[in-house]
Amino acid sequence: MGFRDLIADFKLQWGVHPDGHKSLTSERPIESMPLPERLVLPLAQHIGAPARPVVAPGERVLRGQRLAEPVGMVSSAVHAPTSGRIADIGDYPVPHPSGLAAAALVLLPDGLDEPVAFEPCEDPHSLEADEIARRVAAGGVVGLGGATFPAAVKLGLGKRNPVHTLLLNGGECEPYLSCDDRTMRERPQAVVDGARLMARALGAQAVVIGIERNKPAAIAAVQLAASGHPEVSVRALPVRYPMGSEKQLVAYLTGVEVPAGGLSAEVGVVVHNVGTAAEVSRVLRTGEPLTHRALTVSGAAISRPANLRVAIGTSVADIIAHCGGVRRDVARYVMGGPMMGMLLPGTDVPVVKGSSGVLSLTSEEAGGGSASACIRCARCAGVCPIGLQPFEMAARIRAGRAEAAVDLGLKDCIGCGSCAYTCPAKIPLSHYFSYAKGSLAAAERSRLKNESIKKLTAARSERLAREAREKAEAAARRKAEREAAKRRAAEAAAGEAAEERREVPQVSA
Amino acid sequence: MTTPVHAPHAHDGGSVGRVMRLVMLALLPVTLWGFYLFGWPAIWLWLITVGSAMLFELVCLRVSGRGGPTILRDGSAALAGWLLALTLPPWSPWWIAVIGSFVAICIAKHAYGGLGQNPFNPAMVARVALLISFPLEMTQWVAPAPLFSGTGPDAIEALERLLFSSPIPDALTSATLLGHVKTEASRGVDLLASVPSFGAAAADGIGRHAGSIGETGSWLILAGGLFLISRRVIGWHVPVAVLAGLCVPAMLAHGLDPAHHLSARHHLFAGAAMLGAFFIATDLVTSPATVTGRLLYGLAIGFLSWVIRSFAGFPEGFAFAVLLMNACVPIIDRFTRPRIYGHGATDGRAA
Amino acid sequence: MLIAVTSLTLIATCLGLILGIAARRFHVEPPELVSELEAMLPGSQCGQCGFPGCNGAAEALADGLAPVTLCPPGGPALALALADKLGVQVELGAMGEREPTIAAVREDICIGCTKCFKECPTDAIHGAMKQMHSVMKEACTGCGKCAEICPTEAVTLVPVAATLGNWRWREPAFA
Amino acid sequence: MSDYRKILRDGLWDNNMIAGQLLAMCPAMAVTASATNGLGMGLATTAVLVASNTLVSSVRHLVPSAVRIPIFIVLIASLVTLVDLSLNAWLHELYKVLGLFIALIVVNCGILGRAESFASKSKLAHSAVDGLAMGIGFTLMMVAIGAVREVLGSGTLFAQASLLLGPAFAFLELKLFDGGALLMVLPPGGFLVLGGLLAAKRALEAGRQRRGVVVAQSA
Amino acid sequence: MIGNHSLERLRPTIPFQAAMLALTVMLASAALGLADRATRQPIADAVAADTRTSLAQVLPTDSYDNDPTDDVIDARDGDVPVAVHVARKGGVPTAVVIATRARGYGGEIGLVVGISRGERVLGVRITRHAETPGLGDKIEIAKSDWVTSFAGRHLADPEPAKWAVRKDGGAFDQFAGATITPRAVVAAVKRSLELYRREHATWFALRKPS
Repeated sequence: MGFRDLIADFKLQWGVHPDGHKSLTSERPIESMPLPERLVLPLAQHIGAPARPVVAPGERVLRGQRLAEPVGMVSSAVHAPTSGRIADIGDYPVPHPSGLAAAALVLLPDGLDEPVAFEPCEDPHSLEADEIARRVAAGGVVGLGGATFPAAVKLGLGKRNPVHTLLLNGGECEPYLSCDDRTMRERPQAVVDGARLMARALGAQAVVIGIERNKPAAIAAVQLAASGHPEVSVRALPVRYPMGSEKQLVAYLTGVEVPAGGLSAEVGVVVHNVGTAAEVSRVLRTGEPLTHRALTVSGAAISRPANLRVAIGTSVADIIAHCGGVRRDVARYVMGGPMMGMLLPGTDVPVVKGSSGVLSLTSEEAGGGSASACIRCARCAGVCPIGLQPFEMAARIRAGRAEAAVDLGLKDCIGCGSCAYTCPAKIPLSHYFSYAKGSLAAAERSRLKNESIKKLTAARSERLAREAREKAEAAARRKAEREAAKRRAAEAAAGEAAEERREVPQVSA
Repeated sequence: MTTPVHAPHAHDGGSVGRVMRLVMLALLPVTLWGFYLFGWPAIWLWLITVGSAMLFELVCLRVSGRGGPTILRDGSAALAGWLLALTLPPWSPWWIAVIGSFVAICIAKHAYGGLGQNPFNPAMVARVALLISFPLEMTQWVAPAPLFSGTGPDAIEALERLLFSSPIPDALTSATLLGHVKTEASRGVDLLASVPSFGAAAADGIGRHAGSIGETGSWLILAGGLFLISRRVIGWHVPVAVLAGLCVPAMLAHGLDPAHHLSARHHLFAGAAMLGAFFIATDLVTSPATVTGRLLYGLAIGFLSWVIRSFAGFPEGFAFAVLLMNACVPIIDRFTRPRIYGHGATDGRAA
Repeated sequence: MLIAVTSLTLIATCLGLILGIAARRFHVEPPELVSELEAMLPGSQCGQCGFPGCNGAAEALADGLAPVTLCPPGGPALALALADKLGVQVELGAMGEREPTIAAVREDICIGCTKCFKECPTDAIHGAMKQMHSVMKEACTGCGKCAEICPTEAVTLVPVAATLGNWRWREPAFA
Repeated sequence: MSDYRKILRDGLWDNNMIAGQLLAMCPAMAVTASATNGLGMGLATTAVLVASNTLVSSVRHLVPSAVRIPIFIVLIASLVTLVDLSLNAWLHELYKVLGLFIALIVVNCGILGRAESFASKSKLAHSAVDGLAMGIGFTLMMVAIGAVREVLGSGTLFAQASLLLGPAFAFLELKLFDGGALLMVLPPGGFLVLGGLLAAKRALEAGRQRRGVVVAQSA
Repeated sequence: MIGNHSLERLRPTIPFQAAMLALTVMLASAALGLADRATRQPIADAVAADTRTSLAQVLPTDSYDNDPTDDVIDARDGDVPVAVHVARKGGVPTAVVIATRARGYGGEIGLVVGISRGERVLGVRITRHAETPGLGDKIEIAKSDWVTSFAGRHLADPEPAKWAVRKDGGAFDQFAGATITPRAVVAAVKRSLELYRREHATWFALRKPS
């Protein structure tokens, strides 16, 4: 730990030190979990538009076959983790705090695990930048740290902004989780290789891998793997939450802040997770898409905490059964880490690409308890990594003034949960901010709808007016025609009469 | 379907009640020392103040429909009463305690919306209201009459004294150092004469002189305050700033004109500076939320107390200084808001 | 005394002249609040606010007779904008968590009479004579005029289905 | 008739100058250390208010809008000075109690407020009654604030009332106890009592509204 | 009189506005002038009656037959201007009342000190003060009879060193909680006695201005 690190550590004012609970799983190697009887593959496992299915129910699919294709710029494909039959395409429970169902493919494995023909690549480092991004996209890789942003889209950022540095996030600051730690210890070569490939795609000259100091084995392993590559360096990070947040990582490792509302690429930095790097290396070298991921199964209630490599689509219930079930009353099942993860409404939801952990927490672990009045102790402000004043924002939101909370920086909140973790009054601060962000988004949606409705109304009244005008014109025309016809008829009649008179002047009535 | 619960699914285990209990624990040594020094009247007074504060809290919670007796367990009412008791003349009659508790809990706290909503420190509002309303009773100080020494009344006598507000025997009345020098100065006796005439015990920090419980045992208060800082219940910023704001001008003025300005040592140990710096000014609800703000706030409180003690009509100015600065807290908070990450960006590299 | 009276009167005359001129010089026409407000409203004349059309609602708003939350189709965004315009405070909570609704056509009862889509202020119902009508979700304001006029009660208002896209966190319960 | 009822109701309760419009805070704080002072100030203000309302209403058709405020101010200030001089000359004892505060009536925004918002738009009789109603409402509030402050602060009620109303009213003067909380007769006491009274008024109205709702529901 | 119709036409014109304001001011100032004229005498009488009452409180009724209100000499006590009212019986000065002031806790205290030809205090009354209610205001005769403790005192009774409040080692009570107020009053009374001793010859030599 150098002098520069010491200074940087001293200057860090923010963050909390939650009990890590890492020892539950950190010494358990990643084991492969056998395939379950059924896989549920949601079409939206990433940020962006849901993928569009390209297979039909009843169809037999092979391992690695593309089941759904990306739609639009920001989207990602879904592949079959094994061979089997598509049983259904419909709405199934997905990991989401609402407990709502969403579109998903159901795959019944046939046990043959028959693969499609993959295209391995001997030397991916010779590929063009665009080709690397294309293959990453084809492999359906998304950010595995939990943000699930399509990795290829992020690799394209180098085109718009000059990116000089790729940061690999090996912080894994969330308590309990150790799958990134295990990945770095077990596959350091893949991590470094993937990082170098991504740096190539981005046009970045340097790769910095940041790893929290509480993972000395991972630091050593990755340092060894990086030793042959001068552009790759490993930096130890102070142990505190949320060190692994992109903005904090960028500020700590580069000394530059990401501008509010902007992307890190604007300051020449792109951040990827170490797990994503390992997958990128694998996808490029073997040609096999992303269909499995490593995750941590932990919590005091689980019988056998473990790190597992599971097929995407495996249900949480299957995973818990595989780990020997629970041995105590479970207060909450959480997907992801306890600080930012989501409470699962049930265990019949599948693991998705962004699932970094499945936690079975007892009530002692989960904290909770009813909220009391804010005593303005400002601990929340002290721990906020962004420099917000959560108590003040929550007070405004409680008073029904979400827009006033925006003035205090609501939109800069990264939702790390440090404030709520440390609040002695147990005020659900993060919940308030999600609520306010949601209602602001809803207000924005309704404003947009309002505007479009206004246009529709205007179009309708214009149409009605036009129709009325046309009707009137038509009527006028018809009337004119009628009258003209009448006149003509009259004239004709008169003419005829005259004729007749001329012809038969002798006739009289 | 279960109702969605938002992350985080973990908590550091702290609670409001725990915060209050730690503060009470820190107050315990000086309170016991005060009980010893001023005897049974002080014990009864403390009991009545704390008890009536809790009673008023209960009544206010009931009336406003904000909750029942369980809320009492957070200890905030008891703590407000406790702090108030430490600032009263130890032999005050019962109704001083009850009216003080009423003002602290019903007016200064619940009229503003209860715990966390009050802009002014309840104990200080109560003390100032009492001081202005009942200047006679609030300046009736007694010299220490320690328990078991036979100088003070026993438990029963003390209770009678408390309930029937019998006058304090002349032999026991005394003045605080700050009060003494103020009166002397008003008849033209300067500090060089008036400080020695008060006695040597004025500023040894042990408190064997007249004053409220919170004005005596300064060392014990300091120890309690350091305990709170070590347990991270309060930050170091406010106490340090308060003491600096008080001592620096005191030292300068004393150096220039020792005949008319007390030394920093007297300012620190003769009045309520320690209690104020560690237990009053640090009140979470009524102090600023930012580090810069807390430093400013503390400095201003210290400086204002020095100004009031030195130039105003009242011998002790801490309560007034705290209330004045309480009123400034929203402005301080507003102008010392921390910079939000990514705003007003620092383009230059930090390290 | 006469001098005092005279001089005061003179001063008053001068001041009166100055004030009179200033009043004319700095005269400002009050802005047409009603028309500005009307321009902000959706203009679909749906009548859900209880006033005769958006113009009536705008007048009521300008006179302070209606809350800024009066317009369900406008939603909280409109309420905020109106509150801003009128300089009043708005409690969005007071808009009530009224479930937004849209029209739905029950296919088994619809006789394809076209009455509803002639009535629809936003042209959100499509269809033709003797054919099934369908509702465009994006355009429907849930005003209910179609349901009122439908001869077979085939058009009903149903709550907008919750999806992952429109789901949001509710306000935390607070003890 | 209902016009007058509404005017009275407005002045006495709904739109009470102190408790409803929160005007005239200066006299409400400065003069109410005792009930008697409040009463005297209230009566003097009522007199000015009735006179100014009547006067303003009677000239309302003549006054051009550009100069109406200066004209109203001149009228009110003259009336107050007249009251001041008359009290000093013929009710000297009372003047010694109230003298300092009489001049304050000029800046009593409530009076200009009534002239501007009511008398300049209403007919003579209505304006006079409005002045009276507002004045009485003001007086009642002043006496209420004064009474609370006096009882809590000095332990007396209507002390020196005979000075104001004549010896016949000496029976009003009560002495309840010795001493009292000085705070109440000092300026902060005025704020405290006013706050308390405002809260009480709101609580009353809220209670009435709630009961009204209950009645409407059960009906 | 202008008809309603032409009034409507006239009202928006600038000269009319100026004229209306001028007219109002003229009438108002005239009314005030008249009122001032009418009340000047009654007010002067009332003020004189006030002074007479307070003088009467510190002068024995049978000690004078003139009107000391009018029999006044402007003097100075150091830098404090004082008014000296002379009471005479049959043209012979019998006593004086010195209207002086002292600096109290809440500002200036006005007091009248009646002094007999024998240099004894006939009486002391406070005419105005702004002392703290309940504490310093006990100098008022209405609140406490403390102020009567001066009656019959003399510069030698108590001895000069004892002309102070008890707290300062003197002979006069202070009130609990307030020292500054009584201290100021005691000092002012003492000063008045000294002033009388120094100056009374000069005062009595002056003829009453007729």
